[in-house]
Amino acid sequence: MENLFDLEEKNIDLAWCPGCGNFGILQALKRAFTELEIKSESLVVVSGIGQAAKTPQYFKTNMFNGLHGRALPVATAIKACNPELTVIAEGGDGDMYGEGGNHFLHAIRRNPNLTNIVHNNMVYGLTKGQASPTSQLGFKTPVQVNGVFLEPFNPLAVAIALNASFVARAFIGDLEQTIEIFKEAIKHKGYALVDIFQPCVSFNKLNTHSWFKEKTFYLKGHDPSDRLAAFEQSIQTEKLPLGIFYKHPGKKTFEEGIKAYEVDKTPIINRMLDREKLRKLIKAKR
Amino acid sequence: MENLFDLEEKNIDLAWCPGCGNFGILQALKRAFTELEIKSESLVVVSGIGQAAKTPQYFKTNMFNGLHGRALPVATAIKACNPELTVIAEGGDGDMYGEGGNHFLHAIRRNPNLTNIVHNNMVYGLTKGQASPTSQLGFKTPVQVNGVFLEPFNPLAVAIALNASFVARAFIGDLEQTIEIFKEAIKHKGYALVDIFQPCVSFNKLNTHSWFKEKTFYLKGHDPSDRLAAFEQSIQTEKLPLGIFYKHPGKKTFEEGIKAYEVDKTPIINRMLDREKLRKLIKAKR
Amino acid sequence: MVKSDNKKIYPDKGKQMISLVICGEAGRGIQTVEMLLTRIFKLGGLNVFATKEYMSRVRGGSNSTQIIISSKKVLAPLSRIDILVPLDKLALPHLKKRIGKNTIILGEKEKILPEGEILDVPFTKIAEEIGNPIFANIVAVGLIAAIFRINQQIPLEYTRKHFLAKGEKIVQGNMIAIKKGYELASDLRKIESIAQLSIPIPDPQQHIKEEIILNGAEAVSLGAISGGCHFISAYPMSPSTGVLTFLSQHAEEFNIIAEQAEDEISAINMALGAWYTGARGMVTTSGGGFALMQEGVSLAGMLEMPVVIHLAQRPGPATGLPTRTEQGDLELALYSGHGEFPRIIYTPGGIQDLFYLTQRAFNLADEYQIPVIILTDEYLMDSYYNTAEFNLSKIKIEKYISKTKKDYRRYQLAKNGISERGIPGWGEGLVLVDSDEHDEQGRITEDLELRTKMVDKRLKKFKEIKKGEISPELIGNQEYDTLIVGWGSTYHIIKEALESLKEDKVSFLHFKQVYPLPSKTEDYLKKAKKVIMVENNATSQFSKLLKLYTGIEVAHEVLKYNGLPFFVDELIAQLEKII
Amino acid sequence: MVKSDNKKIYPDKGKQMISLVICGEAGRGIQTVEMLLTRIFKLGGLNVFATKEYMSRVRGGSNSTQIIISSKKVLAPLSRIDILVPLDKLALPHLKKRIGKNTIILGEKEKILPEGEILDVPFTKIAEEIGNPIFANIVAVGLIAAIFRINQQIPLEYTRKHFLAKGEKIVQGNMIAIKKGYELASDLRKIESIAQLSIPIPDPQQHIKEEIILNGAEAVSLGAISGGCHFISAYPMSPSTGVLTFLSQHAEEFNIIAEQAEDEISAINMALGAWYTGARGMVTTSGGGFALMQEGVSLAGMLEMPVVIHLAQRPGPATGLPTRTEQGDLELALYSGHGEFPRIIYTPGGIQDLFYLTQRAFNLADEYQIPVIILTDEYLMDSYYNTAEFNLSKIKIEKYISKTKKDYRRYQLAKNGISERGIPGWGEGLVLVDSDEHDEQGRITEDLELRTKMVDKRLKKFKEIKKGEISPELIGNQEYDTLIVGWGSTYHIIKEALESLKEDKVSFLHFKQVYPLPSKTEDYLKKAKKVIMVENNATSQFSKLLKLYTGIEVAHEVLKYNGLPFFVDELIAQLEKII
Ligand SMILES: Cc1ncc(C[n+]2csc(CCOP(=O)(O)OP(=O)(O)O)c2C)c(N)n1
Ligand SMILES: Cc1ncc(C[n+]2csc(CCOP(=O)(O)OP(=O)(O)O)c2C)c(N)n1
Ligand code: SF4
Ligand code: SF4
Ligand SMILES: [Mg+2]
Ligand SMILES: [Mg+2]
Repeated sequence: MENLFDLEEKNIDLAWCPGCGNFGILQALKRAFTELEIKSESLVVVSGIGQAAKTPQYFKTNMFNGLHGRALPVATAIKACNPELTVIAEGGDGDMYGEGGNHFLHAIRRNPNLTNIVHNNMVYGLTKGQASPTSQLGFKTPVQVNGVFLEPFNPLAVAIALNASFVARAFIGDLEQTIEIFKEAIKHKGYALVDIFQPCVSFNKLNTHSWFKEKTFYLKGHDPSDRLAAFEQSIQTEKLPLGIFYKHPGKKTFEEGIKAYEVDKTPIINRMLDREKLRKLIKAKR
Repeated sequence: MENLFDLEEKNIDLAWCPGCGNFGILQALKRAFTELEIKSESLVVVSGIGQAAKTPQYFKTNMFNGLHGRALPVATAIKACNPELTVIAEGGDGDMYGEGGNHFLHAIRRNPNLTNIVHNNMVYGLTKGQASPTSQLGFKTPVQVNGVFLEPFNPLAVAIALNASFVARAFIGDLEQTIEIFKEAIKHKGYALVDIFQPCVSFNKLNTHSWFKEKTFYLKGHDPSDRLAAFEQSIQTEKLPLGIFYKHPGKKTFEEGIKAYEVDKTPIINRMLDREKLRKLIKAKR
Repeated sequence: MVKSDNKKIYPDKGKQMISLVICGEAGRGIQTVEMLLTRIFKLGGLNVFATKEYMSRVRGGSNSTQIIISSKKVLAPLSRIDILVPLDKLALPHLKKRIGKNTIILGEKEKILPEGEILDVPFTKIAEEIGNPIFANIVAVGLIAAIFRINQQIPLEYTRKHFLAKGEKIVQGNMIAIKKGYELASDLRKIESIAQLSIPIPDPQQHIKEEIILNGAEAVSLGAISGGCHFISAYPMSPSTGVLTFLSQHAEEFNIIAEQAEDEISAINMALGAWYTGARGMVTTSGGGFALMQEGVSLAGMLEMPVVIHLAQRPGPATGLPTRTEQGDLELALYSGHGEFPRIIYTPGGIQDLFYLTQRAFNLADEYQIPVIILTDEYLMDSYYNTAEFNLSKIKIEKYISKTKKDYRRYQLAKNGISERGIPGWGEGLVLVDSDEHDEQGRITEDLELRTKMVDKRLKKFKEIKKGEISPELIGNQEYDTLIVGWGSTYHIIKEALESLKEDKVSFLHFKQVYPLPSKTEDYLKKAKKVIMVENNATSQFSKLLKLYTGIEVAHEVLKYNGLPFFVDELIAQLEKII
Repeated sequence: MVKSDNKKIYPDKGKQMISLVICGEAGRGIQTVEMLLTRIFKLGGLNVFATKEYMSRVRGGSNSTQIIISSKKVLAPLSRIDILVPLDKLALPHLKKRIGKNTIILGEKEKILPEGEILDVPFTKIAEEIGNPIFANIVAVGLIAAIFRINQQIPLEYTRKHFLAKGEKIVQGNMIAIKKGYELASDLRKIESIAQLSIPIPDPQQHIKEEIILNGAEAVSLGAISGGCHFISAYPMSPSTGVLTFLSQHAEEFNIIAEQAEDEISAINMALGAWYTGARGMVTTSGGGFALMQEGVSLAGMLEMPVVIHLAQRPGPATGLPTRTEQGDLELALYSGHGEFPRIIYTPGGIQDLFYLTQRAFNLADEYQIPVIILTDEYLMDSYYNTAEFNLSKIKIEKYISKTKKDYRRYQLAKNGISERGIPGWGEGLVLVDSDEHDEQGRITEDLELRTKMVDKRLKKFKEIKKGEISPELIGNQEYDTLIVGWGSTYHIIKEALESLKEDKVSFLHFKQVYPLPSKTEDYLKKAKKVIMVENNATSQFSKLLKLYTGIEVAHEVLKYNGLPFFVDELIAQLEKII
C-alpha cells in the first residue's frame, strides 16, 4: 500500500538519534493512517514538547505542536469543535504523565474520541536523561544520582482505575503488532490510550531494546472487557504484557455529551449565531 | 480526654454553613490528634483553598494555608526538611483531585510520611456549587446544566493503581469510626490517603447525609494487603465501602530515600554548611 | 467613610436619589430582597443601581447590598446610607462607620439590638401572622416599594411571577406580604423623615421600563455570544465564574461548548485548540487562575493564535480577598507570558462597554491573531443597573479564516505581519502550528536568521493593532487645567464625582483600552497642568504605564485597596482636597 | 557577521588572542575536545574562555564551541574565527558567514568537503594507525596544543587523568594520539600562518593555573551551597537544568535535598514549604517554567515567604529556541505574580557575580522575606573561563529565624514591614501562614481596614530592600558624554567592546541588580548626553524600565534576538556607527 503520509521534502533531517525507537513509531503511525485510509487534511496530531512530541513534524498532517504537557486539553477541544477531524494526542512519558499528569486524568474522564499515543522510553530524552515518571526503580541519572526510588507511574493501571474506554500497550520492537494496536485504538470510539515502549538509545541504558524484548509478551486469552482482569495484568512487574488490556466500547464520548451535538451533528464551527435568539435573550433582561 | 486543640479564642466564627459535614471532620481531627498525644507545636496542617481547606484555621496547629490545589508539594517538602513534624495535607475534592490532580499522582509516588485528608462532598462548595471531579453522573449544577456526564474520579482506585501505601475512606456521619481511621492513617508510616464523605448541605442535594448513609457500609473480612481485592472494592458503585482498603506498610518513604538522612537523622534544617568541603569542591574546579 | 449627615457633599441638588442598603448574613434572603426591589423600582419607572459587598463564605457573616434609586441615572456606589434595612445583629456593627445621623434604620428591634435609633417594624411578626416567617423579607420589600410610591400592582405582579415555580401557596403568602408592607407604609409615611423620601419618577418613564437591567458578568457573556463565541473553558474562580455560568446556561441555545476544565492551564490550552479549528474560544478567570495561564498566553503569542481572555480582578496577592474588588492585575496582564509578542487589553467602564468591547475582542483577536484580554473586576461583575438595550445592528461578526491551498503556509512572512489563517479540514493545505520557533510552514527551525524574521513578523502586528485602537474618553470641558485619569471600572464613579465637583477646569479622561496605550494619550495629558490618577490598587500601576509611554508624571494618586470600590462621596472628598 | 579578515576592528594590538572554533554534530566528541583543550590551555598558563552554540537535539545537527585563548583575559565571544576545526560536512556551511580569508581551517578534506582552502590533516587515518578511529579528535587536541607551544607533558598528563576510568588501553591510545598531534605540529608550524599563531604565556603563569574554571551553572550552584541552600526542587528545562544536576550530584555531601518535581508548579510550592520549616530552598527554571510558577511567586509575596528563583532565560515565546540565549523575560520577572508585593531581581554579569549574588540572594530573601530572582540566560549558563577562586571568607550565611514565644504572631505589624519569622517546632508559638488576606496571627480575615494595613506592611519592605541595593558598575571614564548601558550577561562583551573602542568620552554602566532599580541610576544617566542600550531582546525591555523610573529616554538601542549572544567584534562595529 502506498504510504500517503511521507513528506514531499526529501532529506528532511530528523532530530532523533540513530537507532531511536521513535523512527519505528513514526513508521507505524504512517502505516496505520494509510491502512485506515485517513486523509492528511482531516488528521490533526497534537503534541507537546520532547523527542516523542516531534513526531508530527515528520509526516504529512495538520499539526498543533503546543506546550510541554498540554497536548490533551488542546486535542480535546479540537475534537469537540470539529468532530469530523481524526485527532491524535502524542508525546513522551514526561510530557503526558509528568507535566501533563492532571490532563491525563481528566481527559480520560471526559472520554473524547481521540487517540493518546505515549512514547514511553522511561526517561526524559530531550532534556538529556533525567528520570521520567515511568523510570524504573534504581535507574541512575545525573539527577537521580543514587537511582530512582519513587514508585514508577503505572499509566495502564491508572487508566483502568479511571475506567478509560480503551487501554493498550505496545512495544515498537514489533512494528506489525504496533500498527495493529494503533489501528484498533484509532478506530475505537472514545479515548484510547496506547502506551508504547520505545528504547532511548542515548539515555536509557537500562531499558534497552533487548530489555523490553525479554520483559514483554502479548496478552493471550485475555478478555478486554474484564476490568479486574485488566487491572491485574496492568500491575504485573516481572513480565510486562502487551496488547489491548481494557475496552469499554459503549461509553459516551465527550462530543456525545455536548448538548449542541445531540440533534445536529454539524461541527459547531460551521454554525451561525442566531441573532433572533440573541435579541430575545437581551430583551428578557428588561 | 481533654481536647488540646481547641482554640483559646472563644466565639470564633466558623465560615461553614450550619449542618455542614466539615464541623464533624474538624472535631474528629482534634480528637484523633489528642488521642495520639500529638502536640500542636509539632503539628503542621497544610491546606489549599476551599471550604475544606479552611479547617486548620479553626484549631490549634501550625498552618500553611497555601494555594488552591497545591497542598501536597508544600507538605512533602515540609516533611522532608523537618521529619520531626507531623504533617497533614488537607483539602476538598476539587482542591486535591481537580486543580491538584498532578500532585496527587506524584505525591503518592514519592510516599512522604504524611496524611492526606480529602473532604469529599462531590461538589465545589466555596465557589457555590459547580461539579467537582468526584461529582456523580447526572448531578446538575449551574454550570453542568444537563447533569455531569464525565466519569467520576475514583481517588481510591487511582491510589491503589499507584500502589499508594495507605488508602482509606470514611464518612463523617460516623464520627467514632472516622476518628479511628484518622488515627490509623496518621500512625501509618508513609503516604496515607483518607477520602472522607462529607455532605455539603448547601450545594449538594443529591449526595446528602442520608444518601451517604444508605450507600455506604464498612469493609468486613477484607485483607488490606491484597491489592487486587482492594481495587475490586474501590470500583464498586452500587454500594460504597468504608474503611481501610489498602496498606503497604513496608514501603520506603520519601524521607528514607533522601541520602542526607541515610545515616544522620537530624533534620537538615539543623545542619550547618561544611565550609571545608565547600572549599575543596571549589578548589577541584581548578 | 462618609456618613449620611455629610449630605452636602453629594449629590448636588439637581439629582434626586436615595441610597438604600440591606445588610444580613449570607444565604438568608438578602439576594431575593435585592432582586425584587431593583426590578420593582425599575418597573416603577425609577433608575436603579445595585452593588454588593460580600464575604467569601456561603452562609453567615455580614454582606450588604446597596441600591441607589434615582430620577437621573446614578451608576456608582455611595458611602452614605439613607435607608438601612438590617436583617440581623451583625448588620449595624458591620456598617457602623457609614451610618450617620440622617440614616433611617428600618428593622426589627428585637432581631438587631440596635446601637442607635431605629424604626421598629415587626416584619417577622407580620410574616408569622401570614403563616410563615419566611415572608418577613417580602413584607419589607412591600414596605419599601410603598414608601417610594410605586404602584402596588407592580410588586404584586412581579412577585407573583418570581415565585410562580414555588407553588400557589408560596405565591399567595408573598402577595399578602407585599400588601402588608403597603399597609405599614401608610403609617410610616406620617413620620417626617420618611415622608421626605420620595423620588419623582422621571418622564417619560416608558424609557426606563424598556431598558434592560443586568450585571457585568451577564454583559460580558452577552458580548461573547454576540462576538460569535463557540467555546468557553474555565475553572471556577470568583469573581469570574458568572460568565462561565451564564454561557453554560445558554450553551445549547447558542451552539456553545461550555466546559469546566480541571485547572486553568487546561482551560487556556483548550481555548487555543478551539481557535485552531476555526471556533471562537474564550476563558474567564481571576488573578490566580490567570497567573497559571501565563505559559498559555505565551503560546498564543508564538502560535499567533487568537484567544479572548476575560480576567476579572480581585485583591491579591495569592488568594487574597476572593469576593472583593481591586485593579491590581494590570501589570500582570500587560507583561503576561514569557518572551515578546503583541496583545490588546480592554478595560471596560460599565455595562455598555462590557458588552461592546467583549464583542469586539473576538473580532480583533481573530483579525490580528493575538490574545485579547478583557480586564474587569469584582465590582463590575457584581454590579447592575438599568441601561439602554444593546443595539445588535451596531455589531458584526467579522470572519478572518481562509480556505487553504495545497501550498499553504501558516506563517508566510506577510508585510504587516499577519499571515492568512487556515484551519484543518478546510481546503487542500495542511495547517501546522508550533510552539518552537518555526519556519513559514510552521515546522520547527533553528535557522537563526529566520528566527529574527519571525520575531519581527510577530512584533509588526503592533502597528496594525494601533489602527483599531479605542481612544480614551474625555468627560468634561475640552479645556482643562486638571485632568483626572481612570481606567476600567472606576468610570461611572469618577464621572459622578466630577459632575458633582462642578469645577470648570477639571476634566476626566477614561481609558477603555489601556494597551497598546492609545496614541492621543500624550496630547491629553500634556494639556493638563496637573494629572490626578484614581486607581483601585496600592502602587498606581496605570500611572506607571502612562509614565512609560508618555514620560508624564502623575501629580496625585488617589488609591484605594481595601477591597471595596471607591464611593462617590468619599472620592469627592478626596478630590476636593487636592484639586 | 564579522569575518576574520576584519581583524582590524578587534582586538587592539595590546591583546594577544586567538579564536578557535570546533564544529560538528551533537554527541560526536565535540564536548570532549572542548573540555580537554580548555583545561590544557589553562594548565599551560593561558587564559581561556569557551562558549558554545548548539541545537535542541541529542545527536546530529551542527553545534560549535568557540575557545578564546589569550594572554590578557578575554571573556566574550567573537564572530571572527582564527582557527576552525570542522568535524563533519555540515560544519563549514554552518559557519560560512563567519569564515574569512584569514581563517585557518584544520581538518580532514575527505570528511568535510570544504568550500574554501583547508589544511588537510588526516586525523582519522592517524587514529586508525593507532588502532581506533575514536582517537581522531585527540590527535587534533594534541596538534592544537602543540601549535600553541604548550608543554607536551601537560596534555599527556591531563588526558591520562581524564580517561583513567576507561581503562589502560584507552589511556594508552589517547597518549599516543596526543604525541602524534605534537609530531604533526612540527610540520605544520612551517606554514607561515600557523607559525604566527603563538600567544605569549603571561607572567606569572602561576596565577592562571591556580584560578578555577567553571561555567555559569556551576557558579550558581556553588553560590547556592555557599548561601546555605538546603533544598532545590525543579523540573528539568534548558538552560536551567545544570543547577539541578550539580546540586543533585553534591546533595549528600552538603545535606541538600534535591528533588525533581512533577512540574514547575510543584517545584515552587515545594520550595516555599521548605522555607516554611526554616530550610533555605530554591528553584531553577526557564521562561516557560517560570510562567507556570507565577501563582507561586504571588504566594511567596502574600505569605512573606522567602524563596530564591533561578531563572535562566532562553528565546521565547512559548518553547522558542530551547538551547539558545535571550534576555527576553525581564518584564515577566519584574511583574510576575498577581497582586502587589516586593521582590529583588539580580542580573549577574559573569562567573564571579553568579557566585556572589546567588549566595547573597539567600540572605536577602531570608532577611526581607521576599522572592529573590536571579536572572541569567543560556549564554551565561553554558560559557566558562578561568577566574579567581571564590573567596569564602567574604561570605556569610546570615540567619533570620526567631524562636517563637507562646503569643507569637507571624504577621505582627512591624514598623518596617518585617515581622519576626518563626518556624514550626521551634519555640512555644504556632506559625500560621495564609494565602488569604490575614490578620497578624496569620488567620484569614475580611477586616478591610486590616487589609489596607497588611498591604502597606508588605509594600513597606521596598524601603528596607533599597538599603541593601547593589549599585550599577561604571566602567570607563567617570566623565562621559555617551553611556552604554547593559545588564546581566552582556557585561564582559560590552566591556571588551568598550576597551577596544578607545573612546575617551564613552563609558559603560552595568546593572547587576535591575530591581528595585538602584537609586544612583538617574544620576548616572543624567550625566550622559547620549544613552545607548545594548540588550539581547527585541523590545529593549530594560530601556523601558529606565524610562519608567528615571524618565530618561535611551537614544539608541542595540538589540539582538536571533538566539545568539553579541559577538564583541560585531558589537564594536555596531557601536562605532552610532557613537
Ligand atoms: C514547561 C516546560 N518545562 C520543561 C520543559 C523542558 N522539557 C522539554 S521536553 C522535556 C521532557 C522530555 O521527556 P519526555 O516527555 O519523556 O519526552 P522524550 O524526549 O523522552 O521523548 C522537558 C522536561 C519544557 N519544554 N516546558
Ligand atoms: C487557582 C485557583 N483557581 C480557582 C480558585 C477558586 N476556588 C476556590 S475553592 C475552589 C473549589 C472548591 O471545591 P473543593 O476543593 O471541593 O472544596 P470545598 O469548598 O467543596 O470544600 C475553587 C475552584 C482558586 N482559589 N484558585
Ligand atoms: S535521546 Fe533517546 S528518545 Fe531522544 S532521539 Fe535520542 S534515542 Fe530517541
Ligand atoms: S457550602 Fe457546603 S461544604 Fe461549604 S460550608 Fe456550606 S455545606 Fe459545607
Ligand atoms: Mg521520555
Ligand atoms: Mg468539595
